[in-house]
Amino acid sequence: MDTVRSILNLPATLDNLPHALAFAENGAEAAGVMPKKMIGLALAMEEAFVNICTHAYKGGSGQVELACVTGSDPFPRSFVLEITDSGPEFDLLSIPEPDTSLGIEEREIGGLGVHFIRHFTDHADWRRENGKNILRLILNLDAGGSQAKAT
Amino acid sequence: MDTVRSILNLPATLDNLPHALAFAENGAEAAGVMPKKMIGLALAMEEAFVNICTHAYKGGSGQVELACVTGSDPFPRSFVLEITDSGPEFDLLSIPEPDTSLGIEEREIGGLGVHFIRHFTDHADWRRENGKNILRLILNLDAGGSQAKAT
Amino acid sequence: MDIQTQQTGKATVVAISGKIDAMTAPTLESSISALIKEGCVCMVLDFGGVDYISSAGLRVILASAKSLKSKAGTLLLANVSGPVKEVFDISGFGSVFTIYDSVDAAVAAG
Amino acid sequence: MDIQTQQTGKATVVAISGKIDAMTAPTLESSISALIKEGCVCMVLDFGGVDYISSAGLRVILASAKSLKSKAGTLLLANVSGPVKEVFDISGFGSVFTIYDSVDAAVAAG
Ligand SMILES: Nc1ncnc2c1ncn2[C@@H]1O[C@H](COP(=O)(O)OP(=O)(O)O)[C@@H](O)[C@H]1O
Ligand SMILES: Nc1ncnc2c1ncn2[C@@H]1O[C@H](COP(=O)(O)OP(=O)(O)O)[C@@H](O)[C@H]1O
Repeated sequence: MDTVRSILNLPATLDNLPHALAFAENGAEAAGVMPKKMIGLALAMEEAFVNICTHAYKGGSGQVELACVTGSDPFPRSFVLEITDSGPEFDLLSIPEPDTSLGIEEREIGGLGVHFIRHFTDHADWRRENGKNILRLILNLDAGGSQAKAT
Repeated sequence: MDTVRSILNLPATLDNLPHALAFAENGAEAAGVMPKKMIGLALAMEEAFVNICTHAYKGGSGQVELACVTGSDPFPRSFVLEITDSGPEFDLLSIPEPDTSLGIEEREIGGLGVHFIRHFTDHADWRRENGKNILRLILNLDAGGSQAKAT
Repeated sequence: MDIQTQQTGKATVVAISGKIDAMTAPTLESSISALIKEGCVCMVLDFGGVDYISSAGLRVILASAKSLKSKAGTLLLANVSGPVKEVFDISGFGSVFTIYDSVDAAVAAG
Repeated sequence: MDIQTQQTGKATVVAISGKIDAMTAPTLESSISALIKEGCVCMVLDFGGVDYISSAGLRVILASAKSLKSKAGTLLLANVSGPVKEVFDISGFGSVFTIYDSVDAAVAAG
């Protein structure tokens, strides 16, 4: 199977969120991601994107790069969304899950981003490479499969 | 003025045309290109994009990259759409204008692409760099200005 | 996102439609803050028209609930279904808020 | 792009709407070819609903006109305005085709 790769690279600003979402959704649709998984992809990607806009380039500006990839190892039967920033080393996935059982008073406002990323993807991972943070959100293309989760 | 740069890199296939158009239109809108120039931008960009899909990667597949750039030298007051392919050296702008005065019988079917690119941009240029063809379509942002055309 | 406000008895019903994301959440936040500032203490958020809500939206709801609670007021949620319900569920909002099947039920409870 | 076909006397009126670009032009081409194959010799293309046409679309029109001419038929164009008119003008289509202000005028001339 051929690897298909589309890349969108834009300034990491909140007003680019709709364009980033449209790009990810188009890529996922072309790859054959099931419609019912689309909203989860959008939610996971919004959280990652917004974190970069808000935290990655403190006091400055920078770019965020999205790559829609299909047919690539080690996930040939998955849709992979890679989200790359050039900010300081930071692994969003290292943040502990929020306690979602607390009442209004005790609840932290925020901290749900990572939780959404974990919940709405079949697999997610992070690596630091060439001075960049690369977060991968992976959705399986097989109807009932959980192949990516197993790796 | 800061340079703002957004890049979309995708497989050079006709079915990516709507995504490419949406990207260019979003970029132009954000840059402040006047609405009445939008359709001309779409026409010029469609011609360049389709040529790459059809001619640049004979018998194979390849990528096409679009960059929306504003605030860059030597066109700080213009919106620049850069269209890059990795096919053989080819300057679309070297093709002569079609003879648009001929009757039905004599008319070549085709050859209008370059004409549209010239007509609907304020300026267009081409260069070969690092084994790539880079076509720039330039639209002025100033209402009545023709600053880019003058250079 | 679109926001429509209506007074029903002592309750202020805020009908939201469209997407509540990081781009639109600040608009919702300022609309709700303005209502609280004007003296609203019983607010019903109608999610019937909402098809997307991200954590930025949840944050606004949580902040609004805290703000109302500090004024002895109350925030009620109605018509939460589909993807919005899933987001509420995985965020534990189901246990923090009572969710009503209709605006009328929420108003009656408020 | 959407295509609606209707027979008016001896003329076949093809009402096109939406965008005629490199993606959609092949659909238009095969619709027109099919009509010509079915024996249509007087065809009116109604551009009233078209807001965009690129060279891929012009190519289809030119090819259709040639194909009809070779069968002693004729292609008439109606309701060309706005951006579509500009594209026709700069392509010299204004001198190749007579463009009618309405479908009725085109049918009457056909
Ligand atoms: N790209 C990033 N670079 C540095 N720090 C980050 C980045 N993304 C998130 N963080 C940190 O992780 C924390 C938790 O992120 P998140 O779960 O999305 O919640 P929130 O952004 O709502 O606080 C943030 O408050 C921030 O301190
Ligand atoms: N990217 C390209 N690489 C190589 N040749 C090209 C490329 N783009 C266009 N050409 C050549 O230039 C010719 C004219 O292009 P164009 O004016 O767009 O008309 P058309 O594509 O309709 O023939 C094409 O027929 C093709 O031979």
